[in-house]
Amino acid sequence: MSATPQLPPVAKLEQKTVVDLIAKGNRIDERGHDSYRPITIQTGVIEKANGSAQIFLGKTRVLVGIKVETGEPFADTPEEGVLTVNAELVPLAHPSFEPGPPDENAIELARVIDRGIRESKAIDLKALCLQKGKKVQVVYVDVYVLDHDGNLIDAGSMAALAALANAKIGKYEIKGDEVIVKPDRRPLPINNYPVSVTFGKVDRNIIVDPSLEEEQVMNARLTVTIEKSGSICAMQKGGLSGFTTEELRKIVHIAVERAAENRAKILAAAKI
Amino acid sequence: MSATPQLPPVAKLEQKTVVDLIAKGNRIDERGHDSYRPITIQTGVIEKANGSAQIFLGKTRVLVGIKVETGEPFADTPEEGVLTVNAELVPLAHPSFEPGPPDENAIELARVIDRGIRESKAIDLKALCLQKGKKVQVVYVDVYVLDHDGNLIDAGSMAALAALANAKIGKYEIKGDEVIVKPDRRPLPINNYPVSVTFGKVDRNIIVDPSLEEEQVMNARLTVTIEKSGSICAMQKGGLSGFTTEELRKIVHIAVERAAENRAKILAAAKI
Amino acid sequence: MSATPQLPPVAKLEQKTVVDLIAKGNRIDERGHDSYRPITIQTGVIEKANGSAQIFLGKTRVLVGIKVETGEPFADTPEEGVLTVNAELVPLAHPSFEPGPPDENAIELARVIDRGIRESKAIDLKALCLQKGKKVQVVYVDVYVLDHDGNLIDAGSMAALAALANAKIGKYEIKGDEVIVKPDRRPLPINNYPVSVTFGKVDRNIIVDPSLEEEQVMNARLTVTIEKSGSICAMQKGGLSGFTTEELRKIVHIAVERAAENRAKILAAAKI
Amino acid sequence: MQNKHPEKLLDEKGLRVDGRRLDQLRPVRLEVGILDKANGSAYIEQGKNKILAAVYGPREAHPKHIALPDRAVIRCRYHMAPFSVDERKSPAPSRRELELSKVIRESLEPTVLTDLYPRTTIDLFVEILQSDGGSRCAGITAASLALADAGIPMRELVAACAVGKVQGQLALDLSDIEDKQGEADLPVAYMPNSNLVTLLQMDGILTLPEFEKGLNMAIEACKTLHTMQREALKNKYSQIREVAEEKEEPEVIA
Amino acid sequence: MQNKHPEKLLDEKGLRVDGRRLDQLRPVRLEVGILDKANGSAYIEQGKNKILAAVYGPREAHPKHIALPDRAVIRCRYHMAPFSVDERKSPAPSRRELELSKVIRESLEPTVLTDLYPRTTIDLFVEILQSDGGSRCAGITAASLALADAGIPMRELVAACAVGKVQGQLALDLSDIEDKQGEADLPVAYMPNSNLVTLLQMDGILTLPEFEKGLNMAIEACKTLHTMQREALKNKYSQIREVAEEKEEPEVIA
Amino acid sequence: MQNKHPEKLLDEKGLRVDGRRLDQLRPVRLEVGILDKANGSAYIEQGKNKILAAVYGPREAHPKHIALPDRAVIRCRYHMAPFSVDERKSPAPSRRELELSKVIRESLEPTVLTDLYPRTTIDLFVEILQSDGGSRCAGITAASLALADAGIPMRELVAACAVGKVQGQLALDLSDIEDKQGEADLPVAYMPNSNLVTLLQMDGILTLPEFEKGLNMAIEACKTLHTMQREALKNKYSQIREVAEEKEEPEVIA
Repeated sequence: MSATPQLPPVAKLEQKTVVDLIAKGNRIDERGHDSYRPITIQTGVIEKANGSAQIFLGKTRVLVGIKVETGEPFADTPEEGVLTVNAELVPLAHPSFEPGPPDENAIELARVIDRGIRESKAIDLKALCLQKGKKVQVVYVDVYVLDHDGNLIDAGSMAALAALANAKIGKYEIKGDEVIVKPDRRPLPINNYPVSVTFGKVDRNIIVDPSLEEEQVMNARLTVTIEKSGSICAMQKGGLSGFTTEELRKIVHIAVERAAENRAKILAAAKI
Repeated sequence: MSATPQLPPVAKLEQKTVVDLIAKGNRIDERGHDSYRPITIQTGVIEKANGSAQIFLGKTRVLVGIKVETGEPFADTPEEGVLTVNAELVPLAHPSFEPGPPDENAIELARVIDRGIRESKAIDLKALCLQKGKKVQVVYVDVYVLDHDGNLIDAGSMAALAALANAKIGKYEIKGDEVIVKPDRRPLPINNYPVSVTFGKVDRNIIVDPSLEEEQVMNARLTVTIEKSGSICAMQKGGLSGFTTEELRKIVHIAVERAAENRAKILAAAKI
Repeated sequence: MSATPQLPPVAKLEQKTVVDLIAKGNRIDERGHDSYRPITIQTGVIEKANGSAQIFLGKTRVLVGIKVETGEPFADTPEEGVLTVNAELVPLAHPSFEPGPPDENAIELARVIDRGIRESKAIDLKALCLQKGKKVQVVYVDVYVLDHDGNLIDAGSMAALAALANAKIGKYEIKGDEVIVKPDRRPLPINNYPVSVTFGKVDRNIIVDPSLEEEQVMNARLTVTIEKSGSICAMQKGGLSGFTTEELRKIVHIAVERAAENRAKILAAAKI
Repeated sequence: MQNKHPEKLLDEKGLRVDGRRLDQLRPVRLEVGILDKANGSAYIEQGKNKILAAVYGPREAHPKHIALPDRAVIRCRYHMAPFSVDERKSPAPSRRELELSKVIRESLEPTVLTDLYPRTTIDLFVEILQSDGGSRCAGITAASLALADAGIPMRELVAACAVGKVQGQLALDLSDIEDKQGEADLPVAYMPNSNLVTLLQMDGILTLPEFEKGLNMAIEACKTLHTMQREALKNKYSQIREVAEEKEEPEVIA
Repeated sequence: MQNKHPEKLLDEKGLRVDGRRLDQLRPVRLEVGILDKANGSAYIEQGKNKILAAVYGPREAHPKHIALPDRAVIRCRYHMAPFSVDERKSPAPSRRELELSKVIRESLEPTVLTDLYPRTTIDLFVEILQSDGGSRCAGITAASLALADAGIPMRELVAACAVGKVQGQLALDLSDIEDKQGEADLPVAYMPNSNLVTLLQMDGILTLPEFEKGLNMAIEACKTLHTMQREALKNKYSQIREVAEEKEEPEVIA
Repeated sequence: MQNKHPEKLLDEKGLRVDGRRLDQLRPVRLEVGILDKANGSAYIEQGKNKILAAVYGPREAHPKHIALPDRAVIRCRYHMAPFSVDERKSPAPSRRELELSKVIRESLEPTVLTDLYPRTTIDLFVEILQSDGGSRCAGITAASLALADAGIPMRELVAACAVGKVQGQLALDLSDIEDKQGEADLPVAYMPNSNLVTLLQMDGILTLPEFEKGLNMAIEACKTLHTMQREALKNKYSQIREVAEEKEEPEVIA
């Protein structure tokens, strides 16, 4: 069952400061409403993975590792590789994260990242078919949250994209029923670069890239994922309130701008 | 571990009324000891299922859906299809039902319904073999309790039988290793019509078809399932007391009568 | 998560008696520090198993059953049979044992027993290959703790060894893709006889084969498993303190002696 | 969104597989108060969707540590019956069901005056008996009615409907076959009096103008459904209807 | 009941595969008080069945919310060792084991004076070390002894035995091979002094006269087993035997 | 220990695959206090091992019944990231991870003054981001630093290192390839000031003289690592270093 979350007891005064600053057009870390925290992306940090990237979004830190293995296609897509996105809210990242199977927040995180990649056709899944209906390559995207200071969706999806762009896969040959893995390595075939932009609503103000302190006072959340040509490829609203239609119209335009800027940072980090 | 159940705190006075009425040969809903509540059965209510039926037994409401899929036979019955009965005590049916895997009550419900169908050979499982030892048809009987006002075993087994009688399955052809599904539809092959009759013991009185209020005051429960020729094909005692041998001799005779009446209602509903 | 165990509230006075006796070179059951409790081993007690043995180590009682079935090899050892050790702390053995999947104590018990058998190459796994990469024999060693009065590792590993030595397996022939089981029976091929010896540290004293009362006052535990030629094939330290290097040097020499004595008892029980 | 079977989803007249116009809802049937044991319940049929929603609560939180000191905890389960879809679904909750349980809860919480019932839970069960595309939206529409039927004070009813894209055209309330072959899906839940979108998800590709147009189509449909919801309640509780009509903003039910 | 191997289960003299008459029990061995840590325990061999039963309690309920204010909660686990059957069984509880845990508990609860120990639990573990047909009944016979051995006040001991049908004939106490090829199985638990049947299940096909005859056969066997149970207790606790003989109805032990 | 690929792990000069001598550690990098939210944290690279350790606590025990009246409960989780090994590992804990969580906890508990914080928990998380042989030992070395970084009073730091056997020779700090093809693995955790071995496991075959020699090699390596640990702390907290140097036995940090 999905239940109303129990928020940590944040001092009322501290909350008020966060809210008041936003009402004045300012923010607790002195950003503008439409600005991201500093972004640092490192790629290739896990040599044993096919691809990897670590992002620092302010103090939020997410590591993504890509593993590509041989498996079976889904029955309804016999000529396509398989994409699997999994997210772990690793307990060392926040005192409220507990060991165990992914909870609804981890599942939502994984599914929103998955949706951006899948709907924009970022990975050329057809190029990952080895033997129609029998053997395909399976791309595992493991999103590993190491330090949680807010906006895990954007941090996770940017790191996932950088890791995918960083990934190298083997060359395969099919001989009879066996798959021969050749030592050559080629880049994972990437066709699109979806970038998510997440908004928070604090009272009647809309802010971009909410930090954890801001998440604890915001009424609602909206993620808009923009693919390379500027169209929307995924959206997800969260939180205990909603957005007016005017707010939504404003949000999607800001999303297109911020996505373009962040996409450039990711591509630079992945040397593309 | 199976544990003594925690009964809901029913007002003592209310309990006493239920018990006293039964002691006087009456019941809280004015039925006789040997009478069922009104029974309404609708079939074909879920078009996407191979077969379906919904029963209203008084205020108890159970929906059964049948799905028939291709699968593997059990190793010890390579020439028979597979029957799988599952019961869900859906949380919307009663305040005490909680989400999660089936508890012992749901498992007992499913297994008693299963036993009646299996032991009376109601489904011709041999007719569901597609390829000996390799491919057979698997019949899933999903018993979905939507409103719980007592006697789920009888409501579930009657709805299951009506749904099985309502079920249509595809025609299959085996070509080499592949199963070809043909668009024609034929009825699921049914050979027998087992009907369960459940009794409650309240003090020293035996009643048929206990309602939820009666279940909460009864000492013991006995289900007797009767197949079409009037033999017993399944029994299950429940509850914290027992039955005397005299009571048992009386019960099985009543069961044969009530089963015949209810079987006629089910066949009428399934238009057989 | 592994958590500091909650020890049962043993009367302080009782604990003090146990500790004081050990400090004086004595023990609560009048053994010497280096002595085992009486050992009784029965083999062949479960006729339906391929092999079985029950051990009484003082009041500790462990039953081990061996089942040998056909299965698939691991990808990295295509020409070897598979060994699987599982331990159950059966709830009837101690008031603190609860039903459910194996906890960390059961897992440690199984893994330490497994390590002794595996590292000493006690079972000739290559002789259990039926068809390279496809079909091998799988040896299940199920360690069933029935009465827990301390030192489950030694009781379990001795019973496991006796049960393996007692085991008979079928003769198999491969015809095409099918495995034909022949009625002849041959012993499971055993090459080595690893015997574990477990030590407890109570204050600064080292004792062998701690009973449950002693386990509740000891600071640390060390198991040393010795194979037939007198080398160490497995070790496992447990408990909330540690051992000095001098203590470790002394322990391994005692282990070699006690292992030889206990090995003789096991072989006699298994009639080898 | 997969696009493997490029069947014709629109005919020459611009009509859809089931004969609807692009901006037309499927037939909707709403019933309120149809379960005996639940504190509130509702049933919806929308196309071939058949969905039951039930509410238990406000009731004492169990276990106690989940309670909140200043408001009711809302718990929600979206669950599909094994026989509700083409291939039998395991009754164990899938990741999709867990996500939908969360977004459905978050689409309904804005409507409930939860601060009136501190330390309690309000449990909401949405059971998909048959699924035909758009089941999360139809589930929200029914669940909102079940909350009202349970007498839980609400700001207003919330209704939900999806807009999709088929053959490059925006189309309202996709059926299962349109959903599987369509190019986008935009489910929206809306509170008309408050002008608040409380569910918003998107799959597929939409340009910004398409998004704005699609959002408007969805909101218009939500308004239509909102009227139907009030009608269904009216049929059940005529006196409650009168109270609701007097105070329009906010529309407090119960 | 499967009937795939129509081997001969009865010979020309009407004797069974193991030489028994139709109304004859398998050899039974009972031992009481054989575990060190349990509060009460018993061991039964019946044919090749080898079964341990143990009781812990009455003890403080843990977690507390499972306690009942006016009686002890009885908890029961029927569990098969992985090596107890022909093909290794996973130690995780199967649906069959969960059902049998329930019916075994319900067969024993009528005998226990649970109202003497409110707010406690009495935990009952039945471990099938080797299974040979009729393990639920043999488990009940042993478990009742374990309860007595734990000193838990009881109305009387309960014994259990199954009757089956082989080659059209009713036969007592089916072994594994008879059970698998037989045509019906009717396990019964019985309290002789109270004349109460506390376990009753049935698989297969029985006419009404067959049921009545089978029930009588099972009850006679339960009476025989009941005598054996009391003998086993007597061997363990001679003084308890004397108390038990004085008061016959109800027979309170401990 | 499998020995299927008898590749040459030692060259003619007695040097190893990565050019090390038999008694040489891999390059080690230690960092302290690198996570924002954890109360204490540390990072270790040892060969290609990349491991994060974090500490939360002492904090109120939750659920309460796990608390101990006279000391803090230490809880520990050793966990491997799915991408940390050659073949993707499921994130669900394996039996190996459950065992290692236990032995790592038991290697660290002797160092912590748990009686200062009754009724609390100290939670320790060891995340293997990349595994290269010897990850349990490197994890202990990092976890001990994380405890110190959290300001938890300790007797002294504990360091850990394994010794293995390759081609019949004892070798320090096996890498992944040496571990998989080696003949023995002897992981040791050691508190130098107390002369206490707090982790000791063994796989493979070692004669008694080999064990004694191997134990000494491991302990010498632990002493070297202990110096590196103190250096890493010094870089982070220069004032704490000075306090620690004054009192040598026991070495209380924080």
